[in-house]
Amino acid sequence: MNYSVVVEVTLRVGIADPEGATIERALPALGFNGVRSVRAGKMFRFDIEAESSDEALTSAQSLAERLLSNPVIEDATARLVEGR
Amino acid sequence: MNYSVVVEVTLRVGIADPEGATIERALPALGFNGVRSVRAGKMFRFDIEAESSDEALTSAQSLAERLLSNPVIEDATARLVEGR
Amino acid sequence: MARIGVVVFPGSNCEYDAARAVEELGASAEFIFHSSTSLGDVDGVILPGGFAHGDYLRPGALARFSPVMDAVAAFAAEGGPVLGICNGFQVLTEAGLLPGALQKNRGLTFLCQPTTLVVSSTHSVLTRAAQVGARLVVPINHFSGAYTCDDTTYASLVDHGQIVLRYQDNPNGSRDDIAGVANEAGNVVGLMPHPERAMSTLLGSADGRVLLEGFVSAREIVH
Amino acid sequence: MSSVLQPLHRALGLTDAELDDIRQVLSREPNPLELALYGVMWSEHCSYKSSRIHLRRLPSKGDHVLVGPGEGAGVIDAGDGIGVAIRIESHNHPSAIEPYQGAATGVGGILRDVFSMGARPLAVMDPLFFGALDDARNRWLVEGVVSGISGYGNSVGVPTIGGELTFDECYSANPLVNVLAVGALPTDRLALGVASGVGNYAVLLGSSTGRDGIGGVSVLASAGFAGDDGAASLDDAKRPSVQVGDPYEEKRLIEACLELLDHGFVVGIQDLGGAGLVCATSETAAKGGVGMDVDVSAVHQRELAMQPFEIMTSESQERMLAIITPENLKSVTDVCEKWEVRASVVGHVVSPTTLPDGTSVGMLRIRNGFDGEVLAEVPASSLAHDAPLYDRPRQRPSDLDAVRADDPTNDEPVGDAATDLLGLLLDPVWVYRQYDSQLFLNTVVGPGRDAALLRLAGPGLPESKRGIAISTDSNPRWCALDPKDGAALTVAESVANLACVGATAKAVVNCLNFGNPEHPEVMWQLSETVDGMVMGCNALGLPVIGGNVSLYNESGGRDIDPTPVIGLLGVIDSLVAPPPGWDWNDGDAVVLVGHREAAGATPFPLAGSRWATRRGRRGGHLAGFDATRLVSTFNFVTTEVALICGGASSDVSAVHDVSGGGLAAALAEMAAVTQRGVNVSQLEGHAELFAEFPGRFVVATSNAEAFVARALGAGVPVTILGTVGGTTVHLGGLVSINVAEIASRRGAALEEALALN
Ligand SMILES: Nc1ncnc2c1ncn2[C@@H]1O[C@H](COP(=O)(O)OP(=O)(O)O)[C@@H](O)[C@H]1O
Ligand SMILES: [Mg+2]
Repeated sequence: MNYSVVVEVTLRVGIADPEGATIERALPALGFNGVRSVRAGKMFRFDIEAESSDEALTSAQSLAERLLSNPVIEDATARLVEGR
Repeated sequence: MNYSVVVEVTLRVGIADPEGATIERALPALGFNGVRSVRAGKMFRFDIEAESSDEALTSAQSLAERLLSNPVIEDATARLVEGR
Repeated sequence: MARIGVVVFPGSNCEYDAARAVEELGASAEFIFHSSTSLGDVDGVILPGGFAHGDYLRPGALARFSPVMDAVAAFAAEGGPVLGICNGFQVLTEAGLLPGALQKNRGLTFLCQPTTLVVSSTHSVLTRAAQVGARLVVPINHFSGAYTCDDTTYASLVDHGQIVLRYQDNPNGSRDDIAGVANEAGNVVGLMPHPERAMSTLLGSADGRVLLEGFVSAREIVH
Repeated sequence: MSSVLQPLHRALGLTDAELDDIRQVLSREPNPLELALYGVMWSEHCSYKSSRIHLRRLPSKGDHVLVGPGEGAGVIDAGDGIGVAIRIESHNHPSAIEPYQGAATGVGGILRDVFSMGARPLAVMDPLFFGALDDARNRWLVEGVVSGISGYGNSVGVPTIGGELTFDECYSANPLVNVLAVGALPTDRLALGVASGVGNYAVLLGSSTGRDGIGGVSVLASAGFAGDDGAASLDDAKRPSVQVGDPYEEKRLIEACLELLDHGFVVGIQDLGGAGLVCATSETAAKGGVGMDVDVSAVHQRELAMQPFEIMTSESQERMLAIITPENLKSVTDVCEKWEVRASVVGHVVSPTTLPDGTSVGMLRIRNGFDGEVLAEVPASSLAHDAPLYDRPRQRPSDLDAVRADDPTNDEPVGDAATDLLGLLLDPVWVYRQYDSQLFLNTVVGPGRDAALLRLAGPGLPESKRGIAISTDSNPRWCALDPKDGAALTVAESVANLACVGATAKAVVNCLNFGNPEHPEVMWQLSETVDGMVMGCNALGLPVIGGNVSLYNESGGRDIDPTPVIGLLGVIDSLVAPPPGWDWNDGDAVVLVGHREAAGATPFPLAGSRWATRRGRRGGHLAGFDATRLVSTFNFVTTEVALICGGASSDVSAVHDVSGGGLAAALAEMAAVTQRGVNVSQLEGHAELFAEFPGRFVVATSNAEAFVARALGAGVPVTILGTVGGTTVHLGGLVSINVAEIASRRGAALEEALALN
């Protein structure tokens, strides 16, 4: 079966996020107030062949941790989603 | 009230995604099989002050479209999430 | 004459420059394509700058899986001199051959500019011929050069003299101004600045020579 | 998007008369696919139909010209068996809607032009023009364009070594993003975009083909081939015309193509640029006088259900077309596999077809399978070379005399010169430090000085101690007042920049950025500009070996000021030491080299100067173009600097030409970078401080007597201005500013304007 997966990669707590900080600083000048704690991350979508949804999720999580993120600075979570 | 938001920014359908394509090409050599249609995107998390969840979502969506993405090539969707 | 292998990933672009610098120092340079599973008979290996595999995903993330990297790891384990310059440094951290990670520059822009480096330790194949405290003008050329690591790793780097080069004026937000680090044994080194671009006053600086001179002759010493 | 019903040919951008021409060529009605092919190939962008009759006037010959206009890039013989290829192009409109990708794909496109000649790309330059930075959208454009050039250029591994940065309201919402590339080749690797050899294959190399950049032609999608009412609805909203660049693919494509050429596996090669596959196949076939069968089903497609017109006109990036012999196919695919570059045979070179009247013509046949149905069949040359040429109406602007009469040179009161000077200074370092400017270990002078200077070396090139120098220059303020003299003076300004690094100018490329050609004033400006380039290039002995025209640049319904960008390539025979640069020393005498006063009626014209423009004053008369003066001054300065680069010792310690911001800016820039002041005693008032006209240089020398004697010996007038020293810039009692303040204001100006700090 084919499963659709979304992987979210975020910086680990405690790791500086200059991109998020830059966006946050720029917001008031653009008329957006009351926005805080901006964190920037990455996202991947893909389809994966597997026997079951459990197997799909396990492979996707392994892909997320071993390749799509760098564990020294990032956390990654995979989740299954409905076809796009 | 304070709402937690996640914004996902993805390339519009039909727009080339060289990063996704390169990752996909590399996967078999890395021992990951059966993965297809890889698309790379961006993700942002932030907190927003608003009177209601509707208002929070509306501002977040506007921020996503006006600042976090270029609608010419990207789609952006904001959604509210439980506090982190 | 020392033989230095220069690894070429698809997307590498400083391989010719690294080879030219090595040859100017009287050593010979050989390109080793990333698909190769052996390094051949070399006295040292350089992972040059550039954008291996387009830097897609993260700098170095895909390159670390290239077949040649197993050979590089084995060579490093035997004490062979390994030098990662810029993108090569990123590949070495992704491959786990050096601790830490390189994040986007603090200013979120690519930076190509001269920097002044301070030699912090000579316990490495790169800095062995330099003097502690020496100031060297060497250019940087990167987007993701901010060195990052957790506190435990940092403490251990300090304890073992693994921080080999620091910036005098931190350009990118690196932790503790770190420009280059070595492994504990000192035979694997990575740095973001480009010593091969500082080989001649015609191009602005010759301060990179002392670093690369030390590196190309390192094998004799290690053995 | 609006839905307009109109005949298909018009929806495809063809006029009724053009449709008649097509019927004439084919002796029948074109089918919709054929119409689409003509629509893109006869567009202004591909056919230069409005500008070609003017461009023909440009001089393009020279003993050292190996390839003139008409190929991917012009090539000169630089000596030592090395050819240097150069080309400039615009990517204005794509950059206006997606600045990052617009600029990035501009870099990618120009590089393909250069390596399609067999040259390894060695350098990029990026002349950029934006609206005023008090507007947030313009700031977004600046950041996006610069990061796009940086993102693509650095990753593909070609240094960006200079450019231009101009801000003016006329570019608001319509930025100009021009990109110039230079490459070098062993002269025996020179390749041309010609198909020859019946039976040979056309191989498509590189990226898969998607629906990118189909733009105008997408009307066919809604028209449908079945529709027989001849009408189409314009609905392109669903078809993204934005192209995304992939520098990693391009890098592998460069390596693969150069390796193929090194082995001699390629008969001819051409890049896929505007109009994609139809352009590359029809041009190579037309140049070779052969026919070509193209199998659309053989094209590697990125998206499902692509139509033949989409495959033929797609502008997907990072693709090349190589013509090879069948025997070499295996070797070619082996090289491509090594570099992970896709290669598919999409065309066969076929004999020309003999027409009933006995003449023969190479036909471009689009088929579905090489033995399959013929979907389109048209003479290749009719697409590539036979677009109609228009001599569009020209009209001198009716208000030009009034504008010229309103000369700021005599404005009173003049205000505080020190404040004016500080307001004029802007260091573009924020832009160019984002570019790798050093790759290949050739960059002797990088961005930030007068011209870039490179060692002439690179992988695979014969040894040489020569260098090449490159400068890009433009002055829309001058050209708005007088496009002819303005263009000639711009060429002179470029030569002056090269003189500062000791290089002798060898060849010009140009990018003509203009407004709407259907406006007679714009066509007048274009024609005058070409005449000015002819005047300037002839006077200075320079062939024009390539160029590009970008029309329909409008902002808020107003045409942009005429913006010809000159790219100038020069050679220095011996480069073993750096040129003096701007680094003057305490105690040096500061000498103005060249005629102190401008040619013409006004000694210190402020017309078109930055000083006047900042005050909203855009009228007046330019300095005249006096070739004799310019040539002797340029030759003298070039010789002085070239000796230093060749290793000779000299009393000259610094050289800078007087350009934007005038003499005051030149002196202030030298003071800022060296942190050393200067004392200039007598000056003819603020006009002499801020007047802009080429042909003057600021030279610092440790031996004024000897230097002046050499200048006078060469027939070049000089004026001793003053002495280097102290921490203040004193200019004739008009300006007295601390050097540190100059440096910090100049250094911070751009980031402040971009609201980055
Ligand atoms: N967009 C840019 N990209 C790279 N370099 C630039 C850019 N704009 C300006 N520069 C560099 O800054 C310097 C000053 O430019 P400019 O004022 O146009 O010089 P000049 O007046 O001598 O022609 C030049 O070296 C130029 O190459
Ligand atoms: Mg200049």
